[in-house]
Amino acid sequence: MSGLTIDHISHSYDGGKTVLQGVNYHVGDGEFHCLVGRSGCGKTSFLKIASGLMKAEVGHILLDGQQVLKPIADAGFVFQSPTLLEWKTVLENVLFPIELKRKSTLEEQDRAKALLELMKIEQHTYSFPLQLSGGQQSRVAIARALIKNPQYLFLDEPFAALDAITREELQDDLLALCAHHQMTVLFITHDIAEAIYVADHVLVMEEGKIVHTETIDLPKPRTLDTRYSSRFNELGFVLRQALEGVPVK
Amino acid sequence: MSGLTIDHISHSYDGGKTVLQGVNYHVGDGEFHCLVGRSGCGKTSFLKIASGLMKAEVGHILLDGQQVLKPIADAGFVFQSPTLLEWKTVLENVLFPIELKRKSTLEEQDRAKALLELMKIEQHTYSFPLQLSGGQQSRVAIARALIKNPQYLFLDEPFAALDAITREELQDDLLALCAHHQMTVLFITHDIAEAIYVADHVLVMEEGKIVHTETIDLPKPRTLDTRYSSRFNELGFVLRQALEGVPVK
Amino acid sequence: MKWAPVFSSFVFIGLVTVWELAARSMSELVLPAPSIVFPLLWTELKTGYFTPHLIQTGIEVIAGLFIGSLLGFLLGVFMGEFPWLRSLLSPYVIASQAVPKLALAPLFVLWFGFGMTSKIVITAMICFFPLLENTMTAMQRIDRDKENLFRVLHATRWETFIHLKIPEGLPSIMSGLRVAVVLALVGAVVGEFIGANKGLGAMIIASQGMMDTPLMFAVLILLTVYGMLLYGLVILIEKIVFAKYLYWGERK
Amino acid sequence: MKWAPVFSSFVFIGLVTVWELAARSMSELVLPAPSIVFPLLWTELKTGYFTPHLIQTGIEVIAGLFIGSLLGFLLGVFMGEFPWLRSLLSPYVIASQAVPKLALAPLFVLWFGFGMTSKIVITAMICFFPLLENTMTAMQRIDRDKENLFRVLHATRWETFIHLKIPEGLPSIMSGLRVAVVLALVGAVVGEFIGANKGLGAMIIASQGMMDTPLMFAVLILLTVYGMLLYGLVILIEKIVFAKYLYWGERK
Amino acid sequence: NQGNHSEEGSEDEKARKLRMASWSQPITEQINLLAEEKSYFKDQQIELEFIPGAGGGDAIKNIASGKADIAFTDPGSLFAALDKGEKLVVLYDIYPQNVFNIVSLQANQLTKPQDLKGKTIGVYSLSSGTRQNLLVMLHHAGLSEEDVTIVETGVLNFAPLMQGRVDATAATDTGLATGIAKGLEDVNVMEVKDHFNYSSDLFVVTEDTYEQKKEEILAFLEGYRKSVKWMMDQPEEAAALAVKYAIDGKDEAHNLAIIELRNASALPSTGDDKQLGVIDLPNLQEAADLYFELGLIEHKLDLTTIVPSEFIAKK
Ligand SMILES: Nc1ncnc2c1ncn2[C@@H]1O[C@H](COP(=O)(O)OP(=O)(O)OP(=O)(O)O)[C@@H](O)[C@H]1O
Ligand SMILES: Nc1ncnc2c1ncn2[C@@H]1O[C@H](COP(=O)(O)OP(=O)(O)OP(=O)(O)O)[C@@H](O)[C@H]1O
Ligand SMILES: Cc1ncc(C[n+]2csc(CCO)c2C)c(N)n1
Ligand SMILES: [Mg+2]
Ligand SMILES: [Mg+2]
Repeated sequence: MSGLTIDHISHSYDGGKTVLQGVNYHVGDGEFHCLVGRSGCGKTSFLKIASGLMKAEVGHILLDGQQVLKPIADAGFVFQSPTLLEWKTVLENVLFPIELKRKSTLEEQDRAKALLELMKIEQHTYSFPLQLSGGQQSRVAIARALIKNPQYLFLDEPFAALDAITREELQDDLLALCAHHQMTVLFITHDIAEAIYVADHVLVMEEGKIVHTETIDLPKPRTLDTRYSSRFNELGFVLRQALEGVPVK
Repeated sequence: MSGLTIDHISHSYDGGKTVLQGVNYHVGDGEFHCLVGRSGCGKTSFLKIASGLMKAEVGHILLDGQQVLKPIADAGFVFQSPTLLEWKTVLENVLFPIELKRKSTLEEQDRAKALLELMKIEQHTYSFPLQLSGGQQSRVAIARALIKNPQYLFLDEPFAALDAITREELQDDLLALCAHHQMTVLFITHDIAEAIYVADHVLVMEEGKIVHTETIDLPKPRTLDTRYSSRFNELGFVLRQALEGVPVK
Repeated sequence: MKWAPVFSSFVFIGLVTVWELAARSMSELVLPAPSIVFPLLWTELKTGYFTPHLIQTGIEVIAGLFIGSLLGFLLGVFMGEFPWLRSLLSPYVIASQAVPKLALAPLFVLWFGFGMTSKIVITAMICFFPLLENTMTAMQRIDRDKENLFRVLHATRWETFIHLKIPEGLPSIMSGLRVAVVLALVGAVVGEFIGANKGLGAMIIASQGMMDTPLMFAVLILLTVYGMLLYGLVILIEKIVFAKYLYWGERK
Repeated sequence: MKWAPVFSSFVFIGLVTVWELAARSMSELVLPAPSIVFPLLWTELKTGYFTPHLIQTGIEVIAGLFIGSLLGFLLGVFMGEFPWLRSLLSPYVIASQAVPKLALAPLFVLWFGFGMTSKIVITAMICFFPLLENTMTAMQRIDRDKENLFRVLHATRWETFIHLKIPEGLPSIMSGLRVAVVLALVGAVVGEFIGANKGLGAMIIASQGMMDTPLMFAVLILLTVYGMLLYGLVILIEKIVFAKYLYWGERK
Repeated sequence: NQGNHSEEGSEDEKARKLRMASWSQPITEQINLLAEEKSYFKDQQIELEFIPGAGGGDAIKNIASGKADIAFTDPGSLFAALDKGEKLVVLYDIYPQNVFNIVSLQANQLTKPQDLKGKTIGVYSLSSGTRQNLLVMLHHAGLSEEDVTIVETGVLNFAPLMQGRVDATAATDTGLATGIAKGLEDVNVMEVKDHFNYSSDLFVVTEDTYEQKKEEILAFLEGYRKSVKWMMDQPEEAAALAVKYAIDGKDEAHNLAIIELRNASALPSTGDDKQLGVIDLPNLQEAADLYFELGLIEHKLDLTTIVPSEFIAKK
């Protein structure tokens, strides 16, 4: 079976409270899945396990039928915090996934610069991370995740530190990129509108369980009109409903 | 003159590019001001300078007519990153502003617990920061900022890591608290709706300048109805307009 | 890893065997065999022959370590906090380290007498430096976000120090202390070389005079055990008292 | 602070004056006056009397430091990375430190001869420990977020080491190196105490035999200057080569 | 009744404190200084404090700094201190018989000093009496430092000899005895005293101390003489006491051997044991002149002003 299968995952940290409780899910190839849920419900834990970064206590992850035992190779990651290397410039940080293994080629350097331009931080190409604002740092992290043109993307609230407008611009850019490269994406966000705008499927998590899944039947490519369509509002309402009612942890 | 006066502030880091260019502003006592602007426009720098945390290269800050030379004393701060002390429990972190100077009283401990409840992280009272999710950490930081019941609040994207619903709940809680204690607030957000919902005044910053100020004439207290009022939408449109058009840095 | 201690014992036994074989082909004067050294060590421990010496050196080490590490820590703090103090004092600190203590023996005796004081001073002088360096480094390496938090809370220099710099610097400070405890031992022994009639250092000199190499090796083994105990103690303190400061990014 | 060097000079002059006064009331055998030591130092430097000794000790320090710090660094890396190796080796490491080198001198001479080798070995043995400890601590203290990044990038242990642990650990490693350079000096000198006819340590012994305390103090001053140079060199390397790794939360 | 005696003394006249700086730790060969229960010094109303050192230089430095009154030191250190202008007084020749020697394995066939030419010879350290006495020996064989290779071996100096790292090693009689007891065998020994017999150790004080504490010093010397006599008369008792008082006195039989060697070296060159400690000034002067000739000191010394006539052996 192709795609990413999350097979009956349960997890607790250090034998503490269970943070994931028997989660089953499937992410098909080339699909864009958004994970929403209240703060502390287990989204990050789910993403870490689904991507192979963390081992679940119970259950396992299959990628194209193969068990995932270490972080998926052909994947780009954005963690909840930017996690840049402070002693490298922005450009070096973006190129780092490549440079870790070998010298980068001129094309790759150009690609890195293009990504920085896409992320609108080309002015800071040679700055160091600590000279950047919070939102600028998170954009560098996104560029880094994309540098190797990965097949899979695991993004944990990548746009959380960005203003509404930049965020919307980047949503479009990301969608374009994903469509172009047929990427399979698992995307955590706390912005329902964002989830609906970018996703093919939205899953709602609550206290370590998936309580709702919603297929987003909005036409593609998404445009400004999408945001003002009534279906968009409807979906927003449905997802809010799914999210509400349960007290946040 | 009462209130906080930002008097012709200019700043650049290390003699680099100017990030604030002759900013003038006034925050009246008991007012709630929201600062919006694109990522990297200088919001955090403005907040740091306005609160006395950082010295501007040019210009000065006046609080009730007195020049501000160090961080304002009776103020609560939330930085863009949670900045918790990893070796203290959540409760200890919240009580820290008190414990730094003296032993906390039982009432204060109760107050800390009440704040944690308000922030919906009472389950994690005795956890350590690194055992919390991103959103939980930022809520601890908010509780810490409120523990001393400050007269002034400086909040840098306090709700950025929170899901839509928690965020809205906390907005109401914050507004109630501020109204009750007549706090003067400077609040950075990248969510226009949030800005309109909570603020008396919204200022829009662009490339280190205040390009627009908007008085929010929505009735108080704000309720769910506020969000669905047409004036709310109007204001949103105006602010979006003010924000757009200039390329992000 | 349950086999780790087993493996350790094998390595130990292997080393002792090599030592035994090497010693067989050699005069006892040069290298006494473990089969001579260990029984000697054991009997002399039982007869209490070593006891006063162990106590003497122990007291010197504890006292010297206490004074030295306190001094190293405090100087490290101040030199880390005040750059002018750093540039003022570091030549003298370096002098105190670069100069071999043995050469200064007569001066130590002059200033501190023949008794334990001069040994304690030497011990303190030898062990304070690693702690100073590591504390100094720890003082300077503080997360700026956290520093901002403390500024905002109007923390005094002292409060920042107690609540931020110490907790954040603990791993580094403790690694300085681990070096210091072992050096303290050397310090006490070298101090006793200068002219003492009690203590493990004095025993080494005496055993050399007697050409009693087995005795000397027994003393060296005692020193090693002492060192391991002190080192283990520091690790224990670290594990028990300071555990919560030794987080690394995330608790597992 | 422009007055800092002025103040420093005052302190220095003050100390020398105190020394001079103290020496006046004392036999030259015990404490020679600076007014005797410094001119002697100067003339002997000019006549080139010290030159071969300075070179000898210099070579030993450099070689010993190189070997010792490399060893300390490598052992620190491995012992930091592999807990079983740590528990396996630390007893021997502690033994190597707790045992005074002077006592082992005959064995060193036996194994490494009377030449420079034994001095270099002693130097290396003395200076490797602080580096080992600090490197070990640095290896273990890694931000878990960054570690996740490296895991996600399928970094090998080696790559993680080179690109994460080293850069992150540099401040700590460098403070170990600062201790090591100064200890290396002591190591070389102590090594020369045992069986050398060249080098500053041999000069100290010779000057003691001739009861030429002024000469001995001149040598001690040379040692201090050497120590300061080496220490300064490390700081220079740190400032120039490694500056970008010494960020603290935020660049000012 | 000895106990009685000392109690009396402390009542009459409070015991006078005297600090003696030794070149060594409290060792067997100095048992007469250590055995408190024999009270040779208490009987002289002297309360003796033994100050350990690491070499004859330490002993002199300790009196120079006023931390001790009397130094138990070797002529080399004495000459060096005089050479540096120190004002000292020599009182007593502790070991008029030279105790130094050159030891080699019989296999090396080194029987006379001339054989040492071109050889590698070990000494304790470059600042030690072993080196100085080796030079004296070489000088008497018409050799100099350039004709041999001198290496430092530390105190365990027979180890490199047995390992073949050196051809010969300079040592002392007690060192040799200890070495042999520890398994050194088949050795040739050349003794320095067969070529030039001069003092091995002396009691030395500073001029100031000599003036201020003359009484006590004379009392001390008197006590010391008596204690030496005791050590010569009762070597077994001394050997037994060394087990208790000396840091290296573990083995009583070996203690006896050491004590007997020291008793022999303590005999005056005149051979008259009534004259314990008298100084043979011409001999000492000759030694000083030789040290100068050997380059061990920079100035020619005149010892006549250094040794009060009352301590000089009358021919
Ligand atoms: N410590 C620093 N050193 C140098 N430049 C800095 C530093 N901090 C911020 N800057 C620069 O100043 C500008 C404004 O930064 P600031 O943090 O105020 O932005 P911001 O509006 O808060 O952005 P964001 O919404 O992304 O947090 C940015 O271009 C940034 O690169
Ligand atoms: N390292 C850890 N050790 C112990 N508990 C943890 C750890 N990380 C997370 N948790 C707990 O697991 C739960 C889920 O955390 P997780 O980070 O997955 O939440 P999240 O949905 O990503 O929240 P947020 O939106 O706030 O980031 C939380 O209750 C948190 O307290
Ligand atoms: C009987 C006797 N044996 C050995 C020595 C030792 N010694 C002789 S010279 C010297 C060095 C002086 O710095 C030392 C330590 C001694 N004095 N007397
Ligand atoms: Mg999360
Ligand atoms: Mg900001």
